Amino acid sequence: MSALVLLSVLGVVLLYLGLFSGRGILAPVGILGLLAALVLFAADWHLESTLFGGLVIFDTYARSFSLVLVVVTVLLFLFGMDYYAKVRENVAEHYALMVFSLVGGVLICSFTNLVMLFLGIEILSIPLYILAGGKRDSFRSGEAAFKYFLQGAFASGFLLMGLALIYGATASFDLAAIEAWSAVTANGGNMLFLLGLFLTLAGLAFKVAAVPFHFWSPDVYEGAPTLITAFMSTVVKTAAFAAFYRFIANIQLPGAVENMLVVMTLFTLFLGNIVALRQTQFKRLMAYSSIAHTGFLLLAFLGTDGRTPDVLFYYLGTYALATVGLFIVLTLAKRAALGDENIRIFRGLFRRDPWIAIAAMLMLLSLAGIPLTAGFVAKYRVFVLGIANGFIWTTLFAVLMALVGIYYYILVIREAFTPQDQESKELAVAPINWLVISLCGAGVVALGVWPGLLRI
Amino acid sequence: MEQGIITAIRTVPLDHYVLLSFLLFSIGVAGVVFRRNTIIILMCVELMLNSVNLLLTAFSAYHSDPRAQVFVFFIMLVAAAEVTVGLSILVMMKRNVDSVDVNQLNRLKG
Amino acid sequence: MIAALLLLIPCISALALVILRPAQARPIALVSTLASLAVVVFAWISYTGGMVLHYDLDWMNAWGLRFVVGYDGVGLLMLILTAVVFPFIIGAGYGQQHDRPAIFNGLLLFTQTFLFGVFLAQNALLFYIFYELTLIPVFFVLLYWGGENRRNITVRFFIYTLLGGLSLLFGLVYLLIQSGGNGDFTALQALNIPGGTQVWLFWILFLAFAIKLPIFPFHSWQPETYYMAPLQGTMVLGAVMLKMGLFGVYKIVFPIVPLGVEHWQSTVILLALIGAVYAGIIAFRQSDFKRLVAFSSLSHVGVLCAGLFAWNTYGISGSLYQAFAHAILVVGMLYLVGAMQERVGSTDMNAMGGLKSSMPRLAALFLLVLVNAVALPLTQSFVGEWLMFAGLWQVDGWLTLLAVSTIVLGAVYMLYAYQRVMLGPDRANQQLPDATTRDHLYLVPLIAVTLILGVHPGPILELVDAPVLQLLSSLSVN
Amino acid sequence: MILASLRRKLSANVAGGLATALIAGSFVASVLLFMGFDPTSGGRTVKLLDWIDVGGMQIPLALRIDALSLTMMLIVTGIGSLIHLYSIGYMHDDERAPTFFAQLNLFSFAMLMLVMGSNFLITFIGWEGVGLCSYLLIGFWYKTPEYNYAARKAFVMNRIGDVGVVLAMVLLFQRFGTLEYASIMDMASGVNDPLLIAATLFLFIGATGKSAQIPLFTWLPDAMAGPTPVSALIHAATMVTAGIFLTVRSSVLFELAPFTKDIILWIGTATALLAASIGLFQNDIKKVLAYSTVSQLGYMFVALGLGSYSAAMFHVTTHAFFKALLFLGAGSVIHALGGEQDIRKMGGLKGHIKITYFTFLVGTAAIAGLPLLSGFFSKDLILAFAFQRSPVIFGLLLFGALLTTFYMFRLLFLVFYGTYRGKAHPHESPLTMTIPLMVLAVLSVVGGLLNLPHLFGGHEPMKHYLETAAAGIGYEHLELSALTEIILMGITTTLVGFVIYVAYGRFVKTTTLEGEEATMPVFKRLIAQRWRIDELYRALFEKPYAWLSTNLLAVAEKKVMVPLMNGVGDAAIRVGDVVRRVQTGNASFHLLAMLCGLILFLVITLMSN
Amino acid sequence: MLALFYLFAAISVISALVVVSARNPINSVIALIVCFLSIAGHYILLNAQFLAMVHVIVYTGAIMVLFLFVIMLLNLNKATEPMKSLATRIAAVTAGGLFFLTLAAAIRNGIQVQAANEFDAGVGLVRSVGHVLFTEFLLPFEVSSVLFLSAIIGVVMLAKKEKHQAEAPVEPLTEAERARRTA
Repeated sequence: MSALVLLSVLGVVLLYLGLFSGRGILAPVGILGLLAALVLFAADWHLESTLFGGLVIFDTYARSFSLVLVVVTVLLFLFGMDYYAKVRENVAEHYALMVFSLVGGVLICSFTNLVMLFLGIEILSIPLYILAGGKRDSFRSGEAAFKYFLQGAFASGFLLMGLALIYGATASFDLAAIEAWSAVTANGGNMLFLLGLFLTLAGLAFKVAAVPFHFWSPDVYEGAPTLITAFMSTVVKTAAFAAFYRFIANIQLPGAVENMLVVMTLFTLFLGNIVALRQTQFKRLMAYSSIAHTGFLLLAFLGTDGRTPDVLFYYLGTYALATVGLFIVLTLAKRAALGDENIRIFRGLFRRDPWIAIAAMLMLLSLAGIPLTAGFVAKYRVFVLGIANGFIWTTLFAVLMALVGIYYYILVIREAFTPQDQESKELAVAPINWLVISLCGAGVVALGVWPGLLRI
Repeated sequence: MEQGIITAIRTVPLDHYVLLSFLLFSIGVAGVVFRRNTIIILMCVELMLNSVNLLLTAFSAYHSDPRAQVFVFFIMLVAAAEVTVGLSILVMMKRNVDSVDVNQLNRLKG
Repeated sequence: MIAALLLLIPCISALALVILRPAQARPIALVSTLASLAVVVFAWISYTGGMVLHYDLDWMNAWGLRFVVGYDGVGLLMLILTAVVFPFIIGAGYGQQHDRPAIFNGLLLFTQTFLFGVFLAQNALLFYIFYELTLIPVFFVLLYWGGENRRNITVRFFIYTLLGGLSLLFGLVYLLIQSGGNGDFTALQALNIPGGTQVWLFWILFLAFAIKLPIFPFHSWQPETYYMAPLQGTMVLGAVMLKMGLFGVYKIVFPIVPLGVEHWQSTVILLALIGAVYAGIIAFRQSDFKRLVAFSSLSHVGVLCAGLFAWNTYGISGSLYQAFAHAILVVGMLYLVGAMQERVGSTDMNAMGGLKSSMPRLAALFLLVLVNAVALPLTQSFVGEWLMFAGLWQVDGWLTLLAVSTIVLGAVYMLYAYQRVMLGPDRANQQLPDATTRDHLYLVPLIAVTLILGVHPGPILELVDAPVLQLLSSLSVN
Repeated sequence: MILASLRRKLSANVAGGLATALIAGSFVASVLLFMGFDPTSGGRTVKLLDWIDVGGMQIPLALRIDALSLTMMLIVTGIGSLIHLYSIGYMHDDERAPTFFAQLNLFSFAMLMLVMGSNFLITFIGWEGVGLCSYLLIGFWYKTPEYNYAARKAFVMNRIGDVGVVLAMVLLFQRFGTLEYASIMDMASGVNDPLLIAATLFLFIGATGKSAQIPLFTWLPDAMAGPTPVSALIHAATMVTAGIFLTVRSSVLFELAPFTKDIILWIGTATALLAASIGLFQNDIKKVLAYSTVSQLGYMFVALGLGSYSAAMFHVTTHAFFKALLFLGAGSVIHALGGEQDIRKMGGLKGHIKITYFTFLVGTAAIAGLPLLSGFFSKDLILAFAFQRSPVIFGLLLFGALLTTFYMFRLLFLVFYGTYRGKAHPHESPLTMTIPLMVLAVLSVVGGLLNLPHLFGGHEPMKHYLETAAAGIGYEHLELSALTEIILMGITTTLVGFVIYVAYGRFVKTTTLEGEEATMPVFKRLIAQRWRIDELYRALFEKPYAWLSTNLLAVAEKKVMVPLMNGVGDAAIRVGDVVRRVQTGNASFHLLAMLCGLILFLVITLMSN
Repeated sequence: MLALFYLFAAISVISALVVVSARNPINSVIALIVCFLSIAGHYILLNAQFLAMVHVIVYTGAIMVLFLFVIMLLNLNKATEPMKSLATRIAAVTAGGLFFLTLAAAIRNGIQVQAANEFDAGVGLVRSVGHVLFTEFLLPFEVSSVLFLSAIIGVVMLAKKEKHQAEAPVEPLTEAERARRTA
């Protein structure tokens, strides 16, 4: 809890620092603050406590996810040191907004009350609407911000309607009460509850970019500044999934809603992977692949299995690790290619900088789910859950789609390991970036070999 | 007096409120999809939120539970924040493309 | 100890090569493979039968993945095969010019590590992990050192192979759930899966191996990949990696879905043999030496697979034995391809012909390799083929007829190839060097292995005999 | 044993001598074995090592010494020694002579393996081995593409036969669980199983390949591309008799399958006649002999088909003598003329190369079946058996014999009589070549004694000897009266004499040379063109095969299989392209699409509730 | 009572339709204000007096004014908006209509809601609402400051024209917000 306060204060402190002193110390202060928050989270590890009259609970689940969120944010701040080195405007605001968004993320990892869920999501999202438009002079950035905002607000409307209907049926916002209510009421018998559940899930599905609520994701990923894209695809996604699962974990889902989830999983898997096949812009590719990963994660939701949170946690953590690293590599290559984002900018990466290329390869392989990387273990566990919960055909489809996924990741690897046609500029790798990339690259392998390191 | 209020509330069946709310919500939804002027789209979003507020208040009255009203209060808060951000994004957009037409925003695609 | 050594020797050497990039990469790699060979030979000598288990470490026990390694006779045979073939594969590099030899050899050694892993694994998921891992170094070998159009072909190969791999993973996960989360082969083999399930599960599991081998309708990646790959890459693919397919069928498909095998047996045999005949016919008119080897390998593999699926002692033993012969053969043939390419500058047979005049010794060596290819008696291949035919006959006479017809087809295209490469009138001003010491050092041991094991196949057959009998008897009990 | 020393030896110029010494040594060894062998013991099996031993299949690498294998060993090593000796002279100028001898020795090894094997699989080792050596030796002069083609053709046709043998072995193994001759023959006695018909038919297919019978005979004339000693050893005396040998070896099985025997009989007859007819108009000295070999092999198969195995073996032996003699003689002629093989360019050579002429004359007389020569006895025995079976077959065979006589004497007359029509200066061959000729001539004359029939005071020693080895030989009985036999011999002899006279008139007195093929009458041209069987085969098999090969690659592989594989991937990508269009980039369209999706899902949910 | 409900309902629905269909944004704003007022009427009908007040103040008084302000600022007060293509409009209206129909169809058999508590006339009063807000829902209340802070930063960041002008307003607003938060 104190961590939450610390984080809120941290954002304000960063804003002040932006006014008074140089930009140089922003990131270090931010990182220090985050690390302090990390310590605070870790300090009362395994200490369950319900706070504020049962609005939030920092149980192991919430704490683990919060920890991942903070760690990833630290990595992103490290990246930011280089990323913002040449930017003059609004750096402090960017950092502060990220921290605020993180607060929202932490809140939705730990909510036990629908009011908190709603507020947390808004706190998570509103800074992001702004951050997506962070490059004020860039048309693409503006478009991204607007699309994100518009669709986000639209989806919020559905989410709210859902929450209202659930309240109408159960007369409570408290998760435990709703669970209890759902346990004693006949499945799907209550139409208000069913509709409410449906609309709430739709609103949450929007946040995790599940089909058909994914439309914002490719455009926003592409238009937003790279650092923000990385933030969205890691911190935001992780938090949103944590909230999603927290919401449905103990509610007795009516069969109809479960069917809906299955169909959504299938759609998401299909669209994300298939459309990614033809992407040439790396960020867009990552957006669609992120949709695809949403599909795999949704698969883990189906059915009830005590292992789901662990799988979710591992999957999201390793996914975030690989994604952060890749976005940094993208930034480096993009700089060398004068702002181009096509995947061909990776061409000859192995010749230009073997170590970066190998790290990038490891991260891509991890996303693709090749053995001995974390991505494999993650996918494997998802498949186990899928089949164990009886969704054999859905899992088979997911396996097929995993193959499609491998294809587009492999295309990127292929570029990196093909000698370039013409001379392109050398990569200028700042030591801090090198460090983060290496950490991520080594991380996905280490977690792939010792999966036990990352668990709730 | 109390009895009067109860009668007043109970004479209007809850279904009516739910339906009215759905109707307003749907109109808002249709408007969001229907209009090109972003500022009107924003207004339609407000309409959606308000229909939710109405619904919550109705439930609150039927459940005699003030929490829903508190939630409405928070929704208003968020709506205000959202509108501010939305309008400022709109201003930025107007500055960039000199238009508030949603269809102008179509460069990111595929 | 043996398992650890087998996994560590190539792996450490590979890491050393990739990280340190010494100038003398090839000798180091060669020494490493020879050391592995020594370890395997030691294992062979000290093998007394049964299952030798080495390690049983906790990994992800909760998820069915345990680090259990060991080998039985068949596994040992595969280890021997890998260990014997790899020095040759590395050695073949002496004729080749490579960009970044250290990394190249390092990747080859990684492949060897993972191959050992595949043959050692006693846990289905561990098997799967190694099985997929072998692809990674090969992928880079193909992508970086491959020939024309390598970018597309490599990706196609990778994806196609993974299609099978993922299907296998799905099947294994399914089985794992059935066995209550224990992924060891012993546990999976003890499952009694209902016949109806086995019928579809068979293809889920077999698809990976069908593509890896490859058998008929799944083969289309193979010729182009073999052709495009660098010589040593083709050797790895053809000599060892394809054997993973056979091993997988033996280790996973047979014991776990016997009813499925029973149901699909004749289909698979038919497909395999159609492929064998199909490839054999195509090989006849191939004008490129390397492609010809690719198609001939395809043809041989068809028979191998058919023999395996004869599903009796003779068929399985013959197929496994022939797997060894085929590995030696592929390496030998490809080395010759390389030797020719070195001299003539291309693998196109139209550019060859009449070479015997200037290189009689190499022609003689070629002929000796070829003798194995057409499975003349007293070569390794003959023993294998004879056993497979004997096994196949017990299944179906007509299929045997189809299988046996490949020995005619083989003779046709092999001799035609020999003629086109070596025989015929002298070509003007071709003073090409005859077989060098290196060529002799390379080919003579290969030929010796072929002949010795052709005359005295006992040691290898002994290894195979007991496990196969055990497998078959356990099935008949069930 | 002796075989170890016969392993492939490579040496320098002394290779010839060494090789000859080796094979002569093995001949001596064979003779010693023969001496020390007690026919009544029925044979010995010597196990060298376990070969294949897996899951109930035990196939040892073992040799069997009995009457049959000893007979063959004597032929192989004896004639082999002579031919080796001959080759020293013949191959004197060739720079690859050591290779030649090595391959020749390897052949001898394989052939011995073939005849000595104690089970089918060992025989098969030799069976394939001789095929390989035959391939190597036919294509010995590898620079000529036609020779290579001939070599390949020989090997492939043999291989087609081998398929039969493999299938037969598989079948027999399946039925009897072993491949040992002795065990199978024991078990097979009295078994009546249609399986045996199949097995014997398969064996016979193998035999047709190796022994050049219809339909697999066309390789043998082409095989004359090899050096002449090779033709003599492999393609006349030894390898081609492997089919006969195998049949005799498994005579018990054949006795149980009368259907197969009938097939053999008819195919043998047809081959004998067909080949003999072709021999009439050939102009290449070696080709004439080759067709004559095919024809004679046909006779042997007739004998087998008639169940008279000893007659077949007898004919094998005598044929080995005189055909080797003829081939070596032909080689000597070719040698004398510096490589000329066209008989139209020879003539009048009897003055130039006397020894060759004389020995050749003996050979020709023997093959024509002039009385008291070896061929007379062996062929007559077969004719007698044929008569016993059916006069029709007898008639056909007699006609064949007459044809043989005609073309052999045509050959003799055209080569040695008349005037010399060539350019090169003929010279007699060296001693190493003439000594074998003389030895073989003697053998050709006296070879008949080996199995002298009762009629001439003998008691068929060879038959009785062989009976100890192959039980099937015991079944045969010639039950013709002495008078019939004498009449038959009389008829034969008279007709042969008449034919010789005709040939003499035609070729010595007037020296009629055949004109160009184009000027011949249709039927004659057809025969001169070997019934166009090669062309038929080419059109029926080779061309379609090449077409198939080309098109399988061009159409099936490149147009179907590969596109199929790529097509799946392309289809996925194309689907991706289509689906991708949903992401139009238009914000309100996205909202609409989202809404539609939501409604769709809502409907799904409500429907499934 | 029912009559009142229908009256307000009719007003809100009609004005909502006007919002959606009006060409001129100003008309939309006016219609929306009417709509909000009618909703406030519903609140009073539902005995939520405090909420009705807040609603009028926040929405009609602040948010709608903000809208008007922006419309005037950006000079959007003309019916300049080109309408979408007919197909899109039909699709949009159909989709909206369908959505309503599905929702309505879902509850066609009536809704089963059981009143959770005994009736309490004071539920909608400031005392009751405020009590819940500052005890049970204190955290969200506090946390919403973060939300506002973000929104404010956003407004400043996005809407400011020039860097020099922009920096000034950041400070006081932030201060004000912090003051609110600590309160």
